[in-house]
Amino acid sequence: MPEHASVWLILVAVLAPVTAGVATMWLPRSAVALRVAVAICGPLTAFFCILASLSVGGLDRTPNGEIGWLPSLNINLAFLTDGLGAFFGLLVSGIGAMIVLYARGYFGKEGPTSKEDLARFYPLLGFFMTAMVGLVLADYTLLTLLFWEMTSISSFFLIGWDRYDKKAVKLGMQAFFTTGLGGLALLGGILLFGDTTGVWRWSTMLESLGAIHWSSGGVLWAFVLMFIGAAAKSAQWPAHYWLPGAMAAPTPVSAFLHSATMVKAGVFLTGRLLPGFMMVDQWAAVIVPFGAVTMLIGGVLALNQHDLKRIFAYTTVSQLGLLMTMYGLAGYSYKGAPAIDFDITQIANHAFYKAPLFIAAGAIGHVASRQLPELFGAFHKHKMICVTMLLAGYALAAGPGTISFPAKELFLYAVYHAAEEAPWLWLVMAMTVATAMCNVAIFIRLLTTLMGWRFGMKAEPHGHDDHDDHHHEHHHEHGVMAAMIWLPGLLIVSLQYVGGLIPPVWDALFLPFETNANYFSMDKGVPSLWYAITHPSLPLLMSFLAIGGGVLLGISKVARREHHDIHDKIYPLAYFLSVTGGGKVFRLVQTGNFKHYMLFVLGFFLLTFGWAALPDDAMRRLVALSPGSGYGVGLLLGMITCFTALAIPFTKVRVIRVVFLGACGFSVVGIYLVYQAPDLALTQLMFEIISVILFVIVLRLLPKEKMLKQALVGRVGRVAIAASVGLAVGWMTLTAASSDPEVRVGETLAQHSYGNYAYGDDGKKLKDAEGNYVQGMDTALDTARGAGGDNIVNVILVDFRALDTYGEIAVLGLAAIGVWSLLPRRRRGRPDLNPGPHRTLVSDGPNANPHIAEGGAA
Amino acid sequence: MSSMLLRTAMRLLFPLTLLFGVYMTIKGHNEPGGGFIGGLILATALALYRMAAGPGSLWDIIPVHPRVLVTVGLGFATLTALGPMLLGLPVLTSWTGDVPLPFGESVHLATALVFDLGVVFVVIGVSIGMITRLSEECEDLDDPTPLSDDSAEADRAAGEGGAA
Amino acid sequence: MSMPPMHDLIALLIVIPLVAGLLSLAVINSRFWSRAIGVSSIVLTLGLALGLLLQLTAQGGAVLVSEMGDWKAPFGIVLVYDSLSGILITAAMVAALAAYLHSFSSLDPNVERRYFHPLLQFLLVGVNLSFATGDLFNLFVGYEVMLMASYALLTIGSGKAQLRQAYKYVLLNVLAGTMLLMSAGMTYGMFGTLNMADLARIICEIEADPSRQLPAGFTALSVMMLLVFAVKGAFFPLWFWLPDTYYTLPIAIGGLFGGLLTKVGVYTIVRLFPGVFASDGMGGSSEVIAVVLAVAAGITMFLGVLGAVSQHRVRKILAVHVISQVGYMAAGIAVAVWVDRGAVLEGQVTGRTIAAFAIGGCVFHMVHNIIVKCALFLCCGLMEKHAGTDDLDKLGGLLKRDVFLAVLLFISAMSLVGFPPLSGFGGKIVIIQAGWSNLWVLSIVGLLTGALTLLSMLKIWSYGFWNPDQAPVARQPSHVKATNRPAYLGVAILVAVALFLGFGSEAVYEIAFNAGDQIADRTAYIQAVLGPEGIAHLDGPALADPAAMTQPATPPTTQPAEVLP
Amino acid sequence: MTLIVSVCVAVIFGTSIYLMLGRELKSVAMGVFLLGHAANLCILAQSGSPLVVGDDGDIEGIKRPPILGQGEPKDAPLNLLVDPLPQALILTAIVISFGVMAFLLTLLVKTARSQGTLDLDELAQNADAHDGPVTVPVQSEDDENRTTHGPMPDRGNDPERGEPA
Repeated sequence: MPEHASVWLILVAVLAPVTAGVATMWLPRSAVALRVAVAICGPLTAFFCILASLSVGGLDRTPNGEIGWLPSLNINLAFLTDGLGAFFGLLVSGIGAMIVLYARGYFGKEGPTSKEDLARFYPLLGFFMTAMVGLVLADYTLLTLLFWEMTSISSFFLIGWDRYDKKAVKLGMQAFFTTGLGGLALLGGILLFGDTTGVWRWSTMLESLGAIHWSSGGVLWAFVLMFIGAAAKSAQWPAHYWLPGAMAAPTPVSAFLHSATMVKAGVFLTGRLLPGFMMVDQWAAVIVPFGAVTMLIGGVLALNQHDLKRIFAYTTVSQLGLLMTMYGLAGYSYKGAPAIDFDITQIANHAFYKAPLFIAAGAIGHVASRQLPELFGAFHKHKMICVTMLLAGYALAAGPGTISFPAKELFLYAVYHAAEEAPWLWLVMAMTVATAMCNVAIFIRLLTTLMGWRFGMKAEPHGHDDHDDHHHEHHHEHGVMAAMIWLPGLLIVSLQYVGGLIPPVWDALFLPFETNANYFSMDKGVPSLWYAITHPSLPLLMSFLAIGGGVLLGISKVARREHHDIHDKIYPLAYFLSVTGGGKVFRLVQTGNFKHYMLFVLGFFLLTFGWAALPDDAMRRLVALSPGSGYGVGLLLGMITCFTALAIPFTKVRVIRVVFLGACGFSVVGIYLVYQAPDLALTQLMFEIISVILFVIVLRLLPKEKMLKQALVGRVGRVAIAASVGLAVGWMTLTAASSDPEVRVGETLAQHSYGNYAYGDDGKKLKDAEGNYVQGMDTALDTARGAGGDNIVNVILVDFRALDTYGEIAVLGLAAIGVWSLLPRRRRGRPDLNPGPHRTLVSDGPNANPHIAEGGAA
Repeated sequence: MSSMLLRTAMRLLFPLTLLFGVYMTIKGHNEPGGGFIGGLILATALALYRMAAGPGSLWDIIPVHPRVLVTVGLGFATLTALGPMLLGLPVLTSWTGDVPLPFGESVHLATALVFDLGVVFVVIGVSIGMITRLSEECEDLDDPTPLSDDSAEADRAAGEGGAA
Repeated sequence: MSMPPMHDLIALLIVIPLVAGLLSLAVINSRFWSRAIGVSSIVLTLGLALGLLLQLTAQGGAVLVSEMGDWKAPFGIVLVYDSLSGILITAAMVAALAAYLHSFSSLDPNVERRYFHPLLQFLLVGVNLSFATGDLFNLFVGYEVMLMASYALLTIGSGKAQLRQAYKYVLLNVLAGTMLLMSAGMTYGMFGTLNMADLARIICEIEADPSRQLPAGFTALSVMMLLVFAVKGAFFPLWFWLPDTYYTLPIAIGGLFGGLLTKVGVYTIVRLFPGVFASDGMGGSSEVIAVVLAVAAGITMFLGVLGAVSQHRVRKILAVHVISQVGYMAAGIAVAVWVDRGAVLEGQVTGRTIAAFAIGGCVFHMVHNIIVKCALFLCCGLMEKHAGTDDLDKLGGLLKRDVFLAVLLFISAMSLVGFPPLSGFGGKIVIIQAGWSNLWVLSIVGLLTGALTLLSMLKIWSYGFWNPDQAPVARQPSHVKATNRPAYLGVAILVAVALFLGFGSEAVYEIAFNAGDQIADRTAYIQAVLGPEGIAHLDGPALADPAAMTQPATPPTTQPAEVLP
Repeated sequence: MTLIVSVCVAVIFGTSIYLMLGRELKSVAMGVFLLGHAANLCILAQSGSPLVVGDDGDIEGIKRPPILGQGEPKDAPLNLLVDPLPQALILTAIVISFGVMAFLLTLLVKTARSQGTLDLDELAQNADAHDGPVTVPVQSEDDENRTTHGPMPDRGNDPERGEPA
């Protein structure tokens, strides 16, 4: 059956990259070409598997088969190859293949380090590609999350590529923590969504759009949480700081994860949510502001950088903001349809010029420098690299002739249309134009610097060079392999111009994937270059305004020196707060002083006990005086007990203390006698004796205590707490003891202690004619068996509840072992008589008297 | 403390106390008494004996490390626990019955007595072990000869406990 | 000589380690024999526990009961082995095995010969008894066995660092133990029984019958109980004994403690509270208990993880982390107590109640934590072997020294953080999802806690493994790997189990949810212990019909007890 | 009688708490010792009053001990026995608390020996001195130096480092 075939196909597509990547680990270090060959199999397999499954199942919104994995967690292996997913899958695997080649050129051939790097790089890359392909194709919401977190992990490892470089490590942590936080928000959102609607699959969501109550609070908050996740991943303001930081990673990674694919995961998720969640009223209100601000901030900051990678990182941020805004606009409608069109084209457009930009940046950093001011006139030395960079830069500037131009047009149209519904979007329009100007300006600066045209200004000494790719020696290869460092970029960027100059090709390639076909894309494809000219409109004016302004800005002196991004302080501050501040808070509780601990515990007890007991009026209506409280002996013994107990704290002489302790014990023995418990009395008596002996011995071993006068307040507090706790416990005892249960287990035990007999109503045993006791079968134990003893307590100990006694003697033995282990026999004489650890575990030592060898002497 | 008086007193009382302890243990199943009480009486007697006769004197009576007593006692208990299992009964199932004595009499016995015996051993071993160990520490205080302080060795031993 | 029925083998879970302890006391002078006995006892117990667990799971979550001394409940003591006890005992034994193996290479002989082997076995006796017993007072005894052994292990070797802190642990636990003793006694005074099933029966009957009322002071009693187990489980604000002591222990013992001991407290709360000591009946206590638990859970989670992040020694990070993880479990229980026990979970195909769902997640999280926490401690031990310290300032470059260890630690750390699909994920999402509908604050706190957990784990990883090697620290010669094979084996076992918990969690979840169902609705447990008629006169369809007597949940304990000739 | 015992429980428990709140471990230990008595009495009270009280509230006698004497007294009605179960529980409790007590005392000896004091505050200060709080300065892009310790003792002779002292 094709469905099931295709789910396996997709599974292969997902697993192929990591498999190939891991496979390279077993290749010999020297086999570089082979390594590349094996590694590239992964993305290619993925690419073609996805194509194949499309040819089988087509671009349908219904999942194709399912492989059970963790049903009780709502995680199964099912994949959704609709336009969005399939497009992303192809994008990732396609560019992935290019990156594999580029990495070969980037890390080079010679030198142990480069081989080392290549060997390390491909497995991680494969892991990431698997994660990414899975993320975009997963159908189960939680499966998406699973791959989502996998991408975070792989990006963490790739950013921390230069291990042993503290800064890179720190930046890796920053990125991981930020995206991880987002991931947790996403998790919360998914769970909340599933919990409120019962939807655990994207396909289910798409099918039951009408059924779901989109305006319910649960859905709203689920959406907010998920958007937080998406925003953190896609570097939306104010969480965008991690993306420029992520440039610590080697350039192939920046080109792949941090421009083309992973950072788009958030955009992708928004696209996934779009069909349903745009019915949430707050959709646009939540997304558009963040998107627009991000767009503008990214553009402006990009203008203020010198390091090429940082420049492009900030333009990425800006572009991501634009994409988010684009999806946000779908919350508004124009002519009855959501104001969104050609989202796939927008995404593809960005990928197709941003990856080449990074590739070129890495390449130029390889052979020359990555600081723009240092590259003055570099064009004449490194032609191909600069050509690649400039072609891509032109697309960045959305110049006519690239697909980027109509894309920007379409975006402006969308804003323009939506603005009719929500006038405040004119602001967004203005921000867009400003951003576009920044982009153009950046291109102009690239152009002028690389070509070496100076308009009355000279190259400045560049700031600190951070993360130059200097550790790679500038070895110059020749032949095709040398081209690997720019060729992939050129290939990718060429798509820009194909799309820009021959729109039908572009439509043929990408129109099928368009998930939001609303205006143009309904019938005709992307607007050609002429469309704009022939249909003059405000957006057109805007774009020309942007281009013109951008050129001026580019050649002007404005914002030419490097500025730091204030947001870089966010993570360190958060870290500081959680680590230091958190530690302070924690240490407020965990003071290390036992007295405080006691206070906490007792306070908790009093609080909860009071809360539980005081409202319990049944507890307050206690039998005022249980019968027989006037019993003389009892009263006397009770008074003695209380007196001796109370006396203990007030005696200063330790011996007398012990005496009182003993006296208290003996009076307790008396109480036992009143309660008709001879065994108890005897046992307690003996234990009293032994304990007192122990006390006397130990007191000799302890240092003399210094009489510490405690402050009056302290004393009063102590007394108050002690009194209230004692009161609580006593009260509790009385309550429990006076609630007389109808049936007590003890009675049955008494009955069966010797044998089981029938009892008359008078409670006496029944006798038959011969005067033998009648055996009763009618008791709870329904057996005539007895334990054959008259001393019920003893019988309980050794038979009915023998397990207690068993454990009890175990405790006793343990106590002794503990004492022996804690207090090993110290040996007379010089330590070097020590037999040493390896002779015996417990050595009795060279002691004259063998029996003082109590446990484990050293 | 170990005066002449105490020593003579002990010489007289000691056997009696031992007998009393044993008696208490045996009759425990039917009358006040039992393993704990019996064991404690014996332990107290032995402790007092040590106080009277001085360090090392106990070795003449119990020539084993108290550890052994504890092990044996728990072993007895374990036997009574596991015995029934061999017969397919739940753990700790006891058996009671009348055992005929040679003189035609018969005495009522229960396997629980074995359990009690184990209790006695444990109690004696524990009490004696602790008391002797601690009182030795006291005697070390009086003894002038230097001790190899164990704390250094202990810290090395617990080294990784401390590894910071 | 006949083979006892399967359900009577439960007792062996306690007797085997005890016998092993005695044997190793007997051969105390031979390290080889002590270790041999120890390993074989743990392996035997593990095998038995696992076998019984699979058996009862095959019967759809049966409840196995063994009547000690052949005296019927509630008159004698019963050992109960159901999904809850079973899965926990099994996990505990795995952790014990790993830690014990680790001790072979990490424990100093001077410490080892101070009765380490017997003490460890007795500790397991206590733990298993506490997990398996069905009697309240016997639970106290089990606790005491466990605690006594843990006191001795806590001070074993009596290093200065240990002795500086040990007294706090001992005193707080003694206080809690005494309170447990009293509350057990008072429970007898109130209900005339000590058997947990009997107790549950009585309380359920009162709950089912609006005319009857729970005895006066019931709420106060349950609060006292909660205090006791919260101390043992290290909830806020009763956790103090834990962070001060665990980092001082020899690492193998630290791993065992960190994995096991707190879970015993949590287990007891799960066993005793939902529906029993947190009852909805007249004069019931569920409101109070729910609020206390919820507040405690939230603060425990968050404050615990704050403490962990702020620490600067690996041992301390891990030790404090134990607390914040306990918070998750507490959250699960809080949800289960908070919601109406009948409420069914939205958006789940299975018609499982929220309470059962939350408890299931809690149980899963417990199992995960026993394994992973132990693994992390043991990894820390190996890091110390390499670096000679666990101070993050002095660590570094371990990735270069030992890739295998790095992999082990990273997997364990990410499992703790709960990255899907590793083991921490399963428990976390269930608890959070169960929380959303009613205690959403806890869910939020849980998510934040997850983030900070990630941060603390990243601290260990980055500073320990990635940062450049800190020169000044004296390094052991790097044949650590060769000399510590047992330690690596132990950690590897744990990590393998953790991976299984992650990727194969379906199998574990079946058991965990069985446990959840049986806690949320105690009928099966009660009938298994007291016999089918035990709860017959408690109305309700599931109970009234005689079919309930023959359902698999009642093991063949109702056969007439044979008397010896 | 129940009331009397409850009062005793209250007093003993309160006293022991008072002692445990003291600032010397020795007094805390005494508190623990008393704690055991309180617990035992509390359980004892649960076996109901040992007194046989007539309808008019005056005491007619005392219940019989839980021992079925041989022969004749076997006929005695069981409901006149005091409940034996709590007594058994207490017996177990006594033994256990004895064990705990003995260990605690030994621990005290050991602690005093290795720490040189039993004063809670001094002990806490010791602990702080040896692994003191950690202070972490803000990290920003610029400064490379990571977390630094606050006041720390000389690591060299710190027993916690594991060197033989």
